[in-house]
Amino acid sequence: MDIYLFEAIINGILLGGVLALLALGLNLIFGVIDVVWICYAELVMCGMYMIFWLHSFFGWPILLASFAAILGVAGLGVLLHLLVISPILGSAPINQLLATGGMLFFLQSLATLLFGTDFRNIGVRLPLIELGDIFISYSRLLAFGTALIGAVALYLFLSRTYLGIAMRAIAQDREIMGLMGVDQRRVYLITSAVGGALAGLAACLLVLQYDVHPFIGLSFGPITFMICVLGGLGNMIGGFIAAFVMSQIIAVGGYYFSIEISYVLAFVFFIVLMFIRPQGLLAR
Amino acid sequence: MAADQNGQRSLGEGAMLTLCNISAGYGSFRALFDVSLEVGAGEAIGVVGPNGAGKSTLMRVISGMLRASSGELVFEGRPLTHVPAHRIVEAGIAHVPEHRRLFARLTVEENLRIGAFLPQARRHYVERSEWVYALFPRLLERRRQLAGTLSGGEQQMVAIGRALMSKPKLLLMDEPSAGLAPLVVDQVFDLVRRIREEGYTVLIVEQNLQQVLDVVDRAYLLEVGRIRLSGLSAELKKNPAIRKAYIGL
Amino acid sequence: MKNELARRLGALVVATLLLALVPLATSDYALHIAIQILLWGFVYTAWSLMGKFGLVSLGHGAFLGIGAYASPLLWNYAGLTPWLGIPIGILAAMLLALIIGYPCFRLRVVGHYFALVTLALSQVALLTIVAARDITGGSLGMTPKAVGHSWYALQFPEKPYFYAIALAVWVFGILIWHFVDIGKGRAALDAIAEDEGAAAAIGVDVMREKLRVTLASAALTAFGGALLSQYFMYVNPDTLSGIGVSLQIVFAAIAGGMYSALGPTAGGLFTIALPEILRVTMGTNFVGAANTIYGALLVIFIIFMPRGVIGLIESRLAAAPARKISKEPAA
Amino acid sequence: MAILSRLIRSFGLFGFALLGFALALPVIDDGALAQDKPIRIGLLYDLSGPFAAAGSVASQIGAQIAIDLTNERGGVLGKYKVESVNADSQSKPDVAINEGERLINQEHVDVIVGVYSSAAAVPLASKVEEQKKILWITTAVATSVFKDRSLKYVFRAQIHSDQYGQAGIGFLTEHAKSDLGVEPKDLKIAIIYEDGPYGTGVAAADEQYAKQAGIQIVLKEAYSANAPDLSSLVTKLKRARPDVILHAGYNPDITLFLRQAREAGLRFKMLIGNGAGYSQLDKLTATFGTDIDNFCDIDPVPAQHLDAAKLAPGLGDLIKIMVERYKAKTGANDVPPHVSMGFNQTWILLQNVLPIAIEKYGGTDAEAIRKAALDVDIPVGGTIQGYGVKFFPPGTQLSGQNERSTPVVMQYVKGQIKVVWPTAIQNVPPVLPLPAQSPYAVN
Repeated sequence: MDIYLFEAIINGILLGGVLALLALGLNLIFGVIDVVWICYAELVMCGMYMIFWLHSFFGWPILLASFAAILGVAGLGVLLHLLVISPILGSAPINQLLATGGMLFFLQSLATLLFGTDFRNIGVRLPLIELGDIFISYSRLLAFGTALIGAVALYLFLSRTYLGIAMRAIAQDREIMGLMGVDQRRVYLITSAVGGALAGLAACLLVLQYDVHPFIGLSFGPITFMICVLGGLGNMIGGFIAAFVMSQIIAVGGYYFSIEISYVLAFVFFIVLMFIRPQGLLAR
Repeated sequence: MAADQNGQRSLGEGAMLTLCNISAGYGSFRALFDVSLEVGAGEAIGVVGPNGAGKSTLMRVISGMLRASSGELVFEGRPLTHVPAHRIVEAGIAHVPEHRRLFARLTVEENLRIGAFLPQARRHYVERSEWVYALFPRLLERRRQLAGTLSGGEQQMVAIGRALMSKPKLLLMDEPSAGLAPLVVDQVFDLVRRIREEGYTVLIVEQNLQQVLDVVDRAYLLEVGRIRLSGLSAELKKNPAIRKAYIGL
Repeated sequence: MKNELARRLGALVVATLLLALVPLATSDYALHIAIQILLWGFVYTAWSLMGKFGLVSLGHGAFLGIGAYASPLLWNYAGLTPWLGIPIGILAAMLLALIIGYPCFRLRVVGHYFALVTLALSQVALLTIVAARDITGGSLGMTPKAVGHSWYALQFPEKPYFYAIALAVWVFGILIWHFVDIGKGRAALDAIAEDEGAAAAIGVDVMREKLRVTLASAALTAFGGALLSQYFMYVNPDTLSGIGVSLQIVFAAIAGGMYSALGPTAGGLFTIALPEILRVTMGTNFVGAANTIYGALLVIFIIFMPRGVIGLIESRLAAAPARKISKEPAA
Repeated sequence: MAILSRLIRSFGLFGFALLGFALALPVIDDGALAQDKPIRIGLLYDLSGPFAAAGSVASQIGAQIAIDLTNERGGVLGKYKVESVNADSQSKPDVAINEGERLINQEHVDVIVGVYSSAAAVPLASKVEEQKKILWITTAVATSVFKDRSLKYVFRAQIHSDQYGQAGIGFLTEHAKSDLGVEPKDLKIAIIYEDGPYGTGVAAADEQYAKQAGIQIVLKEAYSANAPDLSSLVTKLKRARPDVILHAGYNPDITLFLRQAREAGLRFKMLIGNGAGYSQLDKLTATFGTDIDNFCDIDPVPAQHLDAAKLAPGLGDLIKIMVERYKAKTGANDVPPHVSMGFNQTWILLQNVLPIAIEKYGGTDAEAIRKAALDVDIPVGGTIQGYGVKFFPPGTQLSGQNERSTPVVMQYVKGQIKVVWPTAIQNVPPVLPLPAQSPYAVN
C-alpha cells in the first residue's frame, strides 16, 4: 500500500479525533436543550485565551490553567444559557440560531477589543512520535485519546446516571419532565455547564496545536456544525462517526486532489447525504 | 389503613386533596369554571365526562403543568396552587399523563429510573423497581427493550409503573383506556383495581363511564368545564340522566 | 381585497415620492449608504418571501453570488450587455434553486435540516467561485470593465442615477411582497408552514407552491446581487456569496421583521447603517468596540423583538385601537 | 385618511429611521473644514479582523510615524501641516469601499494612504479613479491591482507580487549549483500558498519565473488561511520531495503548517517564505524558537537591516527614529518590514511628491499630486528601503506602479533578520541548505 496514502488516512483519523471532541459538547446541547450554539467554536476560543493568559502571563502550570479554563468555559456556558437562550426558549428555532449567531459576532469582537488581533501561543512543543516512516502528531494523538475518553465518559454519564437519563429523556418530551420531578431549568443549566466544559476541554487540546486569535473559531465552526448535523443533531454516536467520515474525506480528498477540492467534496457529500438520510447518518 | 375506608368517607377535614373554585384555561380560552372537588386518603375517585369537558385540564392543574387562573389547591394541608410541577411530585402526587407519553427511545428500565428521579425515590429505587416488576411481570421480560416498541397495554403498564416509582401518595390517571383495544381496556381497569388494592389513593379521569364506575368509590361528572353532578358510583350508575347520556341505555 | 390593495399602493406611492427627494438633501456618502440599504433591503425582502412561510434558507448567498457574478463575467469575457447578462444570471440562480429545492421538497428536508443543506450550498458556491480563480479572480474579486456613464453597460459613476434605480427596484420588491401576501398562493403556503402533511391532505400541491416561492425568491435575490455588483463595480466572493452573506440576509430579515412589508428594509437599515454609524462614531481608538456593540445589539434585538422591529411596532399600533373596540360592548 | 394612517403606521417609521440616519451623519463629520486648510490624508488600514495582526497595524503605525515626523518638522515644505483621518476597513473589502467613500465624500481628504489587503485595493482603485482622488498604496502587493487597468490616480511605490517570484527564483538560480549542488534544471521546488489574492499572486509569479529558469515544480497547491488542518498538504509534500519550498501565507496558517510539517517529519533543504506572516519574526519565534533558524523570507527590506552607509545621507537617522518610535509604541522586539512599508511610502508622498505638487502644480488637489508623482525620480538608495522611485507612466501595462522597487531575500539568523540577496547589498552570505541541527533539515 502507498505509504503516503496510509499516512493521509492516519492523519484523517487523528483529525477526526479533534473534530469529534469539538462536536461532543455541541451535540449534547442540541440533544438536550434543542438549541444550536452557533457560537460554540467561539467558546472554545475563550477557553484558549484563558489558558494562554493563565499559563503564559500569570505563570500557572499548564494543567492547572487547563482545569481552570474548563471551569471557566463551563461558567460561560451557564451565562450564555441564562442570558441568551433561556429568554427565547419558546421562540422559533431560527431566532435561537440567530441569537447565538449574534453571540458569535459579539465574542469575536470582544476578544479583539480585549486582547487585540495578535496571534498568541503558549509555546509548548510536544515530542514527536516516529513509527518507521510514519510520523504521528503527539498533540493530535492526545486530542484523539481525549475525544475517545470524553465520548465514553459522556456515554456512561448519559446511560448510567439519573441526571444523564433525564437529559436524554428531556429531548424526547419536554413537557412531562416536570411530572417526573425533574426541574427542567436545572437540567438545562447543568447541560449548558457540561457543554461549556466540553468546549473548555477542546480548548485545552487545541491550544497545543493552534495559535489563539479572535478568529480561530472560523476554522472550526462550520465543519463542527456540519458534523453534528451529519451525525443527526443530538445523536452522540452519530456525531462521533460523522467526525471520522468528514475528516477522512478532507484528509484523503486533500491527498488525491487539493485541500480546496476536499472541502468542496465534503460539503457536496453533506448535501447529498442530507437528501438520502435527512435525519443524519444513523437515522432509524 | 387507607384500604379499609373504602366506600365510606367523611367530608371536610380528612380530605387528602381539596380543589376549591378552580378556574383555568389556555390563553383567552377558559376550560374550567370554579371546579371544586375533594379526594380523601385511600379513596378512588373518578372524574367523568365527554370529550372536551376539561378533564385533562383539571389533571394538568393538579399536577402543576398548568397554572390555575383562580381558586385554590390544597394537598395534605399544604397549599399547592402555584407550585411548579416538579415540586408537586415531591409532595407526593404522581400523574400518569394522557396518551401515556413514554420516552420512546429509552428502555423500559430507563423509563422507570426517570420515574425515580427524586432524591427520596432514588434511595428506594431497587425495592420499588422490584415491586413494580412484581406488579407487572411482563415489564421484567422487556426491561431492556425500547419503550416505543411495546404494545399499547404494555406501554400503559410502563406509564403507571413509572408514576409509581416516586412512591406517590396520590396517583392521577388521565384516560388510561384511551386508544386501546377493548380487550386491553379490560386489562387496564384490572390494573387500576390492583393498584387500589395496594392502598393507593387514585384520581382517575375517564370517558369510559361504565367501566370506571365499577372501579371507583365516588365520581364527579364534568361538563363544559363545570361539575354537574357528584356522588357515590353506585348512585351515579343508577342516575337516569347519566344512563341516558353516557351509558347508552 | 381591492380596497386593501389600493390602500397599500397609495402608501407606497407617497413613500416613494418622499424617498425620491433624498438625493437633493444629502451628501454622496449618505447616498452611497442609502443605495446599499435599498438594494440590500430588496434582497432581504426577496428572502422574506420564503422565510415567512417557514422556509428558512441559509443558501441565499449562493443565489446572490450567481447574480452578482454572471453579468460582470459575461460583460468582461463576451462583451454582453448587462441587459442580457442580468437575466441570464437570474435564470442560472433559478436553475440552481430548482436543483437544490426539488430534492429538498421531494424528500421532505425541512426545518433545521433545510437550513443546513442550504447553508452548505452557499459554502459550495463560495468555494467554487474561489477555486475558479482563473475566470472569477478568486478571492481578489473582479471588476466589470468600466466604460463611464453608459445605459448600455448599466454603469453610472454619478450616485443619483443609481439611487433612482435602487429605489425603483426596491419598490418593485415591495410590490412583489404585497402581491405574494394577498395572492392566491398565500393560504396554501400558510397551510404548508403550519403542517405540511395536513396541507397535502386538503389538496394543496405542496411541491408546486414551495418551488414557486423558492424560485421567485432566488430570482429576486440574484437580481439584487447583479445590481449590487453593478453599483459597486466590484464583486468579491466574501461580500456577495457564502455563509457570511447568507447569515446577514437572514439576520436582517428577522431583525427587521419578516412578516411586514417594510421589515426587511428596516433590517437593511440595521445591518448597513448601524455598523457604519457605530464604526465611524467609535473611531479607531477602540478597535473592535463598534462590532462588539453591534453583536450585542443583534442578540438583544432577537431576544426582545422576535418578530422584528417593524413587527413589534405594528403589534403595538394594532393593539391600541383593538383595546378601544373591546371596551365598547362592555360599556 | 386611511392612506395617511397606514403611511404613518409603517412608512412613517421608515422615514423617521432614514431621517435619523441622515441626522446622525453630521455628527460624524468632524467639522474640520472650517480650519486653516491643512493637508488632509486618510489612513485606511485593517485595524481589526484577521489581517490586522498580519502586518496591517504595523503599516499603519509606520505611516503615522511618517506623518508625525513631518509635522514636527513644520509640515510639508516646512509650513503645510498634515492632518490624518483614521479609518478601519476591518479586513473586509465592502467595509473598505464604505470607508473610502466616507474619506472622500465626508471627510474630504486629498489622498487615501494605506490598504493592506489587495482584495480591498482593487475596488478602492476603481473608486478613486471614478471620483478622481489619489490612492497611495503602501502595503498591498498583488500585481493585478495595477496590471492592464491603466490607472491614473493610483500609485504604489511598494513592490508588486511578481517581484517575489523574481527574487525567489533569482536567489535560487544563483545559489543552486554553488550551495545546493544541483543545476537549476534539476532543482525541485514546491509552491504552497494561501488562496487569497496575495498568496495566489505570489504563487503565480513563482511558477512563471521558475518555468523561465527551467526549475522543476513538483507541487503547487493552495489552501484556505482558515483551514483547520494542513496535514494532507504536508503528506503530499513528503511524497513530492521538493528541495525547496516556496510558501506564501498569513500567520495562523504558517504556524499550523510548520507545526504539522515538523510533526510529520517533512524535510527539505530550504524554505522560502514570502512576506506577510513570515515577516512577523517575533511571533514565529514565540512559537518555534530556534526551529525556524535559517529559513528565508522575501519582502521589501525592513529599513533597519540595510547598511545606512549605502543609502542617501540622512536616511540612516530617519530609520533610527522610525525603529525607536515603533518599539516605544508597541513594545515589540522585532520591527517587521510592514513598518518600513507604511513609513517609507508615506514619507515619499510627504517629502517627495507633495512639495512638487504644491510648488510646481499649485496645490494638493488630485490632479496636482498625480502630475507631481509622475515627475518624481529618486535614484536607487534614495529611500529608506533602498530602492528608488519612478512610476510607470500612463499608457504602460503597470501604470502607477513604481518601476524601481525591489524586494530582498532575508534569512533568520539566531532570531535576527539578515539580508542575503541581492548579493550586492547582503549583510551576510546565505546559509544553504539548512544546517543539520534544524529539525527540518534533510539528514
